[in-house]
Amino acid sequence: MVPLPYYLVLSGILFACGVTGFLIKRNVIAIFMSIELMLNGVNLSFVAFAAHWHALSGQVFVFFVMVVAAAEAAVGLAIIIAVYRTRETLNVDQVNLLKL
Amino acid sequence: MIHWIIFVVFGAISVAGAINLLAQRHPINSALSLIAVLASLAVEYLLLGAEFVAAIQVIVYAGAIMVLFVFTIMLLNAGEEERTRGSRVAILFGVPGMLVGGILIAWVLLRYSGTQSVEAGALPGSPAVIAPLLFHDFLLPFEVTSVLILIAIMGAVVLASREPSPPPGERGRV
Amino acid sequence: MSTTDLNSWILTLITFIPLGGAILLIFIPRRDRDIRVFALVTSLLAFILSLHLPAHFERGQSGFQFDVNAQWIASPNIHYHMAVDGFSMWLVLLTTFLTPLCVLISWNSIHNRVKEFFILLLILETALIGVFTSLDLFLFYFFWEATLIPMALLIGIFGHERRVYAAVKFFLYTMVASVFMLAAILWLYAKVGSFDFVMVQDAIRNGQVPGFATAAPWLFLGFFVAFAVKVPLFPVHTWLPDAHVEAPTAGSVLLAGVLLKMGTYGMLRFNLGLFPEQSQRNAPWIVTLALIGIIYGALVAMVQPNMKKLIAYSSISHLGFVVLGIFSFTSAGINGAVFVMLAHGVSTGALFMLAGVLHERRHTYEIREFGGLATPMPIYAAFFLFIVLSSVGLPLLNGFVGEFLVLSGAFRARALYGILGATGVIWSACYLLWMYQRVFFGKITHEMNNTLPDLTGLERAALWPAAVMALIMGVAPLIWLNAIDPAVQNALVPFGQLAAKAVGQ
Amino acid sequence: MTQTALHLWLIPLLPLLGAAINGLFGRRFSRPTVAAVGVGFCGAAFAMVLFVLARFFALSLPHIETYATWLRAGSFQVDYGFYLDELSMIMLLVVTGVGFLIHIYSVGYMWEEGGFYRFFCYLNVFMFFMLTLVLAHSYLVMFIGWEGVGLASYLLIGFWFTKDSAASAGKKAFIVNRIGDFGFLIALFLLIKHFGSLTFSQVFASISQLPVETAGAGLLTTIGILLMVGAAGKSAQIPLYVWLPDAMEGPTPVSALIHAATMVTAGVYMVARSHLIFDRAPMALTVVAVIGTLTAFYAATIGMAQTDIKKVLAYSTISQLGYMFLACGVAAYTAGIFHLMTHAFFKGLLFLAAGSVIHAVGGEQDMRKMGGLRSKIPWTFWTMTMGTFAIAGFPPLAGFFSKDEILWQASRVNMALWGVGEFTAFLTSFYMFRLWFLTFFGEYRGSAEESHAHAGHGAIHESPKIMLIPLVILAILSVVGGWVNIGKNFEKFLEPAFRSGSTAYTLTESAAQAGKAVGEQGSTELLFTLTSVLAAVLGLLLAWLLYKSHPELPAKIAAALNGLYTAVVNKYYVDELYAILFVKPLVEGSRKILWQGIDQGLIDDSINDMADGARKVSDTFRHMQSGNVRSYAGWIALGAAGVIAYMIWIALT
Amino acid sequence: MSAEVMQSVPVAADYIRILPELVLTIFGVVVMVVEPLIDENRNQQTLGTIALIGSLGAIAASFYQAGYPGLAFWNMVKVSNFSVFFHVLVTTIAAIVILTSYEYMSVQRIRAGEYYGLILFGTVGMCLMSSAMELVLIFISLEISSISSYILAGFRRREASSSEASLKYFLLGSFATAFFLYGIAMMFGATGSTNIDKISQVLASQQVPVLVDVGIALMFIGLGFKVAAAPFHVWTPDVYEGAPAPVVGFMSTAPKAAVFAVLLRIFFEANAPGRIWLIWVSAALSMCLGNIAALVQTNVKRLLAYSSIAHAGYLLIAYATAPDLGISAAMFYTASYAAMNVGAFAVVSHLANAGERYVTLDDYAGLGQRSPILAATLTIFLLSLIGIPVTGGFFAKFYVFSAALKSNLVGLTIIAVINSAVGAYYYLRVIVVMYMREERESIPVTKIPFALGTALIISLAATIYLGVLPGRVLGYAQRAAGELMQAPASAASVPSVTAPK
Repeated sequence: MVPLPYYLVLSGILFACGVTGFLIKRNVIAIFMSIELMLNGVNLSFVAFAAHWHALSGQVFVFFVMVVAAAEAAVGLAIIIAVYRTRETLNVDQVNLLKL
Repeated sequence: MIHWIIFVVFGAISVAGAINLLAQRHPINSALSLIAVLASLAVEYLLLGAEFVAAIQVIVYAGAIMVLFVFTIMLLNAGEEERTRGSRVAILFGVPGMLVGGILIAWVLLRYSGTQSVEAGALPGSPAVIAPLLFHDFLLPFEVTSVLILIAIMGAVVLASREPSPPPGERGRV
Repeated sequence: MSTTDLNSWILTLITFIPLGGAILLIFIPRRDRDIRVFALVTSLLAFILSLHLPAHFERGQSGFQFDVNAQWIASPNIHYHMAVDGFSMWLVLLTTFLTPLCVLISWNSIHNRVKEFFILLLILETALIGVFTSLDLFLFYFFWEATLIPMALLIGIFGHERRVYAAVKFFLYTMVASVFMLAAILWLYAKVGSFDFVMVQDAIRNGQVPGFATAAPWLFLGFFVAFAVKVPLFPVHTWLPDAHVEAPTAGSVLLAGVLLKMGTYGMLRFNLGLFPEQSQRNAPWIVTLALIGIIYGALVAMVQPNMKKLIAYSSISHLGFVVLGIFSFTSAGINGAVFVMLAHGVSTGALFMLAGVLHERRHTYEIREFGGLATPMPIYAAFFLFIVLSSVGLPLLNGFVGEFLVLSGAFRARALYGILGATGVIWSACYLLWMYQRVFFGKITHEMNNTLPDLTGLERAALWPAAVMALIMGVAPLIWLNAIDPAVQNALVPFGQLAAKAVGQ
Repeated sequence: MTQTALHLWLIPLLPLLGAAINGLFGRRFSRPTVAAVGVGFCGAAFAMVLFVLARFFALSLPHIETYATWLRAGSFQVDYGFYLDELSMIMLLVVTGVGFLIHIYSVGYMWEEGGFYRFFCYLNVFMFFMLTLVLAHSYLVMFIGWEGVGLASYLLIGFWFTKDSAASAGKKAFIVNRIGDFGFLIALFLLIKHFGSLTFSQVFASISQLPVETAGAGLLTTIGILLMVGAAGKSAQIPLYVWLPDAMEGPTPVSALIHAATMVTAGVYMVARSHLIFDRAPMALTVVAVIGTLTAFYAATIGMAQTDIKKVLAYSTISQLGYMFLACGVAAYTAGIFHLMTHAFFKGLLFLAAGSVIHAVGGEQDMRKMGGLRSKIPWTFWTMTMGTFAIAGFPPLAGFFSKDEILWQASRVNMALWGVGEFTAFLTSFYMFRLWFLTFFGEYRGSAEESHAHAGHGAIHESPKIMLIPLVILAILSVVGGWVNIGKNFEKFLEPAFRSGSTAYTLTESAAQAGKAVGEQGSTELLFTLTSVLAAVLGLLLAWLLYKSHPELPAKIAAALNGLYTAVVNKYYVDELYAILFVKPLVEGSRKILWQGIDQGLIDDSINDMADGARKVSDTFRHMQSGNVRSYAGWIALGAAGVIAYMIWIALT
Repeated sequence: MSAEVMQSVPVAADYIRILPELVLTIFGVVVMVVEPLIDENRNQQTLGTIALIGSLGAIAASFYQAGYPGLAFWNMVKVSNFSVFFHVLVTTIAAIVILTSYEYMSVQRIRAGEYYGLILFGTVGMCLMSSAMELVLIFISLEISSISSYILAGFRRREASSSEASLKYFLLGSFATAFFLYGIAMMFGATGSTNIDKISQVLASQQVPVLVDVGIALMFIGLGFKVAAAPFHVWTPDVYEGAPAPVVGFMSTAPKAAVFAVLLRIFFEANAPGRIWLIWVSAALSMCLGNIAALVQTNVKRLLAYSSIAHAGYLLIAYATAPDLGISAAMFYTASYAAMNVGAFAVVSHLANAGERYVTLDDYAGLGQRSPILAATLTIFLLSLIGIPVTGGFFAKFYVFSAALKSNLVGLTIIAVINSAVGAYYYLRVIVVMYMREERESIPVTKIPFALGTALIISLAATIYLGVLPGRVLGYAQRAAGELMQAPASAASVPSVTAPK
C-alpha cells in the first residue's frame, strides 16, 4: 500500500535530478540525458495519477511521451553531431559563438 | 508490504542512478546509469499496473533510445567532460532555483495530492485495454505522431548527413 | 458644385490634396524641375482651396463649421470627424500659406533627392492640416504622430552636419511626450467609449465619466506634457534649437511656423476644452514656465552666435507669449495668443527663409561670418529689417497686435504676469536689433561677402507674400480676430461657470 | 462722431505715400525726383494742416474722426481715429511746418550722400508716425506713432550704417526707447484694466469722475508715473537720456527734425495730453517736475564741457526738454507746449545752422577746430546768432517768453524748482555763447582745406540757397515765435485743451488769483523776468570772458577743478556705469549662466546622462546573454522557481 | 464503450475538421517525394511552388472548414471561429515565408525538399495546436512544431552559428517542454482528465486544488518559453541570430501564434485561476527586458529578436485582462504582429545576402538611396512595430492597452505605454541609419525577385489593412472569443486587479 504522494515525490526527485543535470553537466549528450531523466520523472507521475484516477489516458499519455522522446532523441543527437562537426567539441561551455 | 519493499528498492535504484548520471564524468557511464534508471522505473510502472507502458519503457526507451545515445557517444568518441566553469549563473541562480522549486513541488505533492494509497496493479493497463483507447479515442494523436516521426527522420537526415557542397557563396547570387 | 456641398468636402480636400500630390509625385520621373513645379502647383491648389474657409466661414458663430463626420472604424468607435472653428481655421490657412513659400524657397537650395524632399514636404503638409482639422481624438493623434516622421526625415536627410542627432532628438522628445497623450486619450476612450472630441467634452461637462475627478489631473498632465514639448515650454525646449539649426530652410519654416503651433493649439483645444478646472488649477506654474520661457528664451537668444539658433530661441520666447495668453483665461489673452500663433508663423517663417537665403550663399549661420551685408544686398537687408520689425512687435505689423492683446490679458489676470511678460518687448528689441546690426551694419569683414548676390526672383516671390501678410495682419487684424473671438468666448464659457461657482461658494 | 469730415487721415498718409514711393522705386529715380517726392508729400501734409487750420475755428472741439476698427477682443476695442483739438493743432503746425523746412534743407545737405532716396523715405516715414502720434484719438493709436517715430529715428541715426558708431547709436536709441515704452505699455494695461478702453474721450470721461489722489499714490499716480517713464524714454529725461547724445551720429537734419524739434517732444506732448491723469496725481506731477528740473540742470552742466558742436546742442536739447517737463510738472501745460514750440523753432534753427557750419568746414564737428567763421559764412552766422540769443532767453526773442513763462509758473509752485531753473538758464546761455564764440570768433583753428578733399569743393564756403532759406525762415520764427503769447493769447488759445475737473494745484492757483487780485502780481512777475534776463546776460558775459577775451582761462579752470571737469567731460561716466550695471551682467549672465549653464549644462546634459544610463542598463541586460546554454537554463530554472513559488502562494492565500 | 462502438470510425465531417492539416501533410509528403525526381538546380523553384500551393490549399481548407464547426475525433479537435482564425493565420504565414524563401534557398543553397517539407509539417503542428482540445494532442503538435523549428534553425549547416542556434534551441526547448509536460501531469493529477473541456468542467464544479496552480505554473513555464516571455526568453536572441532569416520570420510568428492560442485555451477556456499576477509580472518583465536590451543592439536580427520579446510582453497583457476583451485583443495582436514581423524578416533575409553577411546596422546605412522601395517597406514595418497609427501595430497595442485599462490594469498599461516609447528608439535607429547615414563600403543590392515582392506586398497590405480597417478582423476575433467563452466553465469572470502600490 504505497501512498500516491510517494510515487509523485519520487518522480519529482527524478525531475529535479534532470534539471540539476542540465545545469551542471557540460557534455551536451549528458545534458540531453538529463532531459530524458526529466521526461521519465514526468512519466512516473502520469502513471501514478492514472492509477490514482483509474484513468487509462494517463498511461496512453506516457506512451506518447515516449514516442516524442524517441523523436527528440533522433533529432537531438543529429543536431549534436552537426554541432560537433562544426565545433569539434561537445562541451556546451565552448558552444557560445552567439552571445550578447 | 512487498509493494513497499519493491517501491523503495527500485525507487532507490532509480534515484541512485539519476545521481550517478550527474556524478559520472564520462558520458558512457552516464548513459548506463540512465538505463538503470529507466529499467527500475519500468518496474515501478509494473507495480502500478501499467504493463504495456512498462514493456515499451524497456523496449523503446531503455532499448532503442539509449542505444541511439550510446551509438552517438561512440561515434563522436566523446571523452571525459572537463569541468569548465563557463557559467556562474547556472550554479548561483539555477541550482538554488531548482532546489526551491523542487522542494516546493514536493511539499505540495505531499501535502495536497491526497493521501490515499494505490495498491499494486491498481489500474491494469494491458495492451488489450490500451489498444481501444489508442486506436479510437486517441486515434488522431496516434496518427499525428507519424508526422512527428517523419519530421524527426527528415531532421536527422538533414542535420547529420555530410554536406557535399562547394564552399558557400560560390553559387550564391550577389 | 455649389458651396454648400463643397462646405462638407472642403476640409477633406484641403487635407488630402497634398497627400495626393505626394503620391502622384512618386510616379513622376526624376526631372527635378517638373517635380518642383508640380509640388508648387499642388501646394498652391491647397492654398486656393483653403481660401474657401474664411470666405464662407460664418463669423459671429462660435461652433465648429464645415463639419464632416462619418464612421470610420466601428470598434474602437473612431469617426472621420473634421471641422474647424476660429482657432483651427486660421492655422490651416497658415499651413497652406506657408507651404508654397517653402516650395519656392527650397527651389534651388535642394539639389539632390529632390523628389523625396517634396514628397515629404507635401506629406507633412497633409499631416499638419489634419492635426488642426480633426475633431476625433484618434484622428488627431494619428495626424499628430504623422507629422513626426516626415519632419524627422526632412531634418535627418536634408539637414546639415549634426542632422542625425537633431532628427533623433526631435523625434524622441516629441514621441515620448505624445505617448502620455495617447495614454490619456485611451483612458478617456475607455471611459467615454468615443473618441469624438465633442462627445467627450459633453460627457465630461455633464459629469458622465466615471472616475474622472480622480483621473483628471493625470489626464490633464498627459495632454499637457505632449503639447508642452511641442511648444516647446521652458525645461523641455532643448530639442528646438538643434532641430532648427540642422533642418533645411523649408523644414525650419514649417517647424517654427506650424509645428510649434500644434502644441499651443492642443493646449487651447484639449487642455482648456476638456479640463477647464484642471487648467485653472495648474495655471500658476504653467504661466510661470511661460514667463521663464519668454525671458529666458530672449536672453539666451541674445547671446547666440548662430543666426538660426537665435531665431529658434526667439521662437521659444514668442511661444511663451502664446502660452501666457492661453492660461490667462481672458478673452484678450486668448485672442492674442491665437493671433501671436499666426503672426509668429508668418514672421518667424520669413526669418527662417531669410536665414536660409544667407546660408545658401555662404553655407553658414554663424553671425560673425557676416557684417555689413546691407551694402552688397540692400533688398535683402530691407526685407530682413521689415521682418525683424514685425517680430519685434512694431505696431501696424503683425507682431504687435497679438503680443499687446496677450499682455493686456495677462495683466488683467494678474498684474505681475503682464509686467514680466512685457519685459519681453525690451528683450526682443535687444536680440533682434543686435543681430541685425552685426549682420548688416558696419564694414564688411569677410571678403567673400562683398560679392554676395542680392535676392533672386524666386526668393523675392517667396518673401513678398510673407512681408505683405505681415503688414496686413498688423493693419487689419480684425479680419482674423473677427473669426477668432467667438471661438474664444466659447472656450471661456466654462471658466465663467467656474468663477460663478467660486463666487457661489 | 465726425460732424464735418476734415479727412485728417490725409495728413499722416500723404507722407507715408511719399515714403512708399521713394522706398519702393526710389532707387530708380533721379535725385531731383526723389527730392521732389519727399519734399512734395511733406509739403502736401503741411498744406493739409493749413487747410485744417483754416477750418479750425469753425469746429466744435475736440473734433474726433474714427475710420475703422483696428482690433477687438471681447469687449475691448480700438479704432483707427484721430483727435483734433488746440493741442494737436499746435503740434501739427510745428511738426509739419518745421518738418517741411527741414525737408527742404535736407535736399541741399544730403545732395552728395549715397542712399539719397532712403533718407527721404525715412524722413517721410517719420512724418507719418509723428503725425499719427499727435493726431491719435486713443493711447494705442498714439502708441503706433510712438513706436513708429522710434523706428524712424533708429533708421535715420543709423543712416550711415557702415559706421559702427552710427549703427550702435541707432540700436541704443531704439532699445532705450523700448525701455520707456515698457512703462508706457504697463500704463496702458492699467488703463485697460480699470477703464476698459484706451480712447481719450472715454478714458478721460471716466477719469474726470475720480477725485484728486491727495493721499499717497493711487491708481492714477501709478499710471502717471508709468507714463512719465515712457515720456522719459522718448524725451530723453533722466535716467533714459543716454541715447540722445549718441543720436547725433545721424545726419544733422535728422538731429534737427527728430532729436530737437519734434520726436523728442513727444513725451511732453503725451504728458500734456494726459493732463487729466496728472492733475489728479500730485505725486506724479512732482515726479515729472523734479525729473524735468534735474535733467535740465544736469544736461546743461554736461553741455558746458562738450567740444562737439552737435553734442553741445544735443545736451542743450535734453536740458530744454527738462524745462518743458518742469512746466508740465507744475501743471503749466500751456507753458510747456509754448516752450515746445519755440524750442522747435530755435533748436531746429541751431541744428540746421550747425549743420551748415559742419557742411562749410567739411564735416568737422569739433569746435576747437573751428573759429572765425563769422565772416566766411555770414548767413549761417547771423541765423545762428538769432538762435543762440533766442535759446539764451534774451528778450524779445522766442526763447525768452517761453522759458520765462515756465520759470514764473514754477516759482508759483516751488521756489527750489525756480532757483534751479534760473541757474540752468544761466548755464544755458553760457554754453550756447561758448559755442557761438568758439565757432565764429577768434581765428580759424581747423584744417578745412585738406579735409575738404573728400567733400569735393574748395575752401570754406557758405551753404547753398536751398539750405539757407529754411535757416532764414526759422531764424525769423525764433525771433517772432514768442510774440504769440503776448497778452497770453497762446495760453488762451490752448486753455480749453487743458480744462479739467480739478487740478492738483488748485490752492496755489487760487493763491495766484488772490495775488492778482491784490495787484502786486504784475510786479513780481516783472521781478522774475528781470532775474532770468540777468541770468542770460551773465552767461553771455562769462562766455565772452572765457572764450573771447581770455581764451587761456578755460584750460586753467579745467586744471583747477580737475576731477569735476573730467567727470563732466565724460558725461559723469553714466554710459560706462550703465554698461557695468546692466549691459555686461545681462549679456555675460545670459551666455555663461543661462545658455551654457542651464540650457546646455543642466538640461541637455541631464537628458544625455539619462540616455547614457539607459545605454548602460541595456548593456548589462545584453550581458545576461552570456551565450552559455547552462546559464540560460539557470535563468529559466530561477524563473520557474519564482513562478511556481508565486502560484503556490496564490493558491494557498 | 458501446456508445463509442456505435460510431467507432470517424465520419466525413471529422476529416473536414482536420482538412487543413491533411492538405499540409499531403503536400509535405509530395514535396519530399518529388524532390529526388527533379534535378538539383530547378527543384528549388518547383518544390517551393508545390509547398506554396499546399499552404494556399490549407488556407482554402481552413476557410472551408469554417463551415463545419464542432468536435471531431472524439473530442480531440474542436473547429470554431477561434481555431479557424489561427489556422488561417498560421497557414498564411507559412505561405508568405515560403515565398520569401524562394530567393533565400538558392542564395544559401539550402536543401529545398526538407526545408519546405519541414515548414509544411511544422505548420500542421501549429494548426493542430489551435484546434486541439486534448492536452495529449496539444503536447504532440507542440512538439511537432518545436522539433521542426529546431531543425529549421540549423539549416545553414555550413555556419557554426546556425547549428549552435539549433542546439541551443533544441536543448532549452526540450528542457522547457519537460516543464510543460510536468504541468500537464499535474493538471491530469488534479482533475483526472487531459481533455480541456472536462478539465474546465471539473474546475468549475469544485474548488480548485493546489495542484492545478502548480500545473498552470509549470505549463506557463513551458509555453512562456515558446513565446519568448521573460524570464524564459533567454534563448531568443541567440537562436534568431543564428537561424536562417526566413526561418526566423517563420518561427517568430507562426509557432508563437499557435502557442498563444493554446495559452488562450488553457487560461480562458480552462479558466485557470490566479493567473493575473503571473502574467502581470511576466509581461512587465518581457517588455522592459526586451526593449531595454534592444537599445544597444547592432545586429538587426538580434534587435528584432529583442523586439519580439517585448512584443510577447505587450501581448501577454491581454491575458491578464477580462476574457471578453482580452481574447479578441490577443488574437488581433498575434495577427498584426505576424504581418509586420514576417514582412520585416522578409526584408532582412533579402538584404542578408549569401551567408547572411549583411545583418548589422552598418550594412543598412544608406539603404534609403540604394533601394528606396525596400527601405520604405522596412520603414513601414518598423513603424508598425513602434505602433504608429494606421499600421496594424497601433491597433494591436491599442486594443490590448484599452482592454487592460478597462480591466483596471492601469499600472501595467503605463509600463507598457512607456515601454512602447522606449521601444520607438531602437526601431527609429534602424530608420535613421537607413535614411540618414551614408553607406561606407558599397553593399550589393539584388533586385527584388517576384516571389519576395509578392510576400512583401501581402504583408505590407495586411499591416496597413489592419491599421486602417481593423474592424472586420477584430469583429471576427470577438465572435471567436465569444464562442470560446461559451465553453462550460466560462461563467467565472476574471477578478479585476489594480496596479501594484
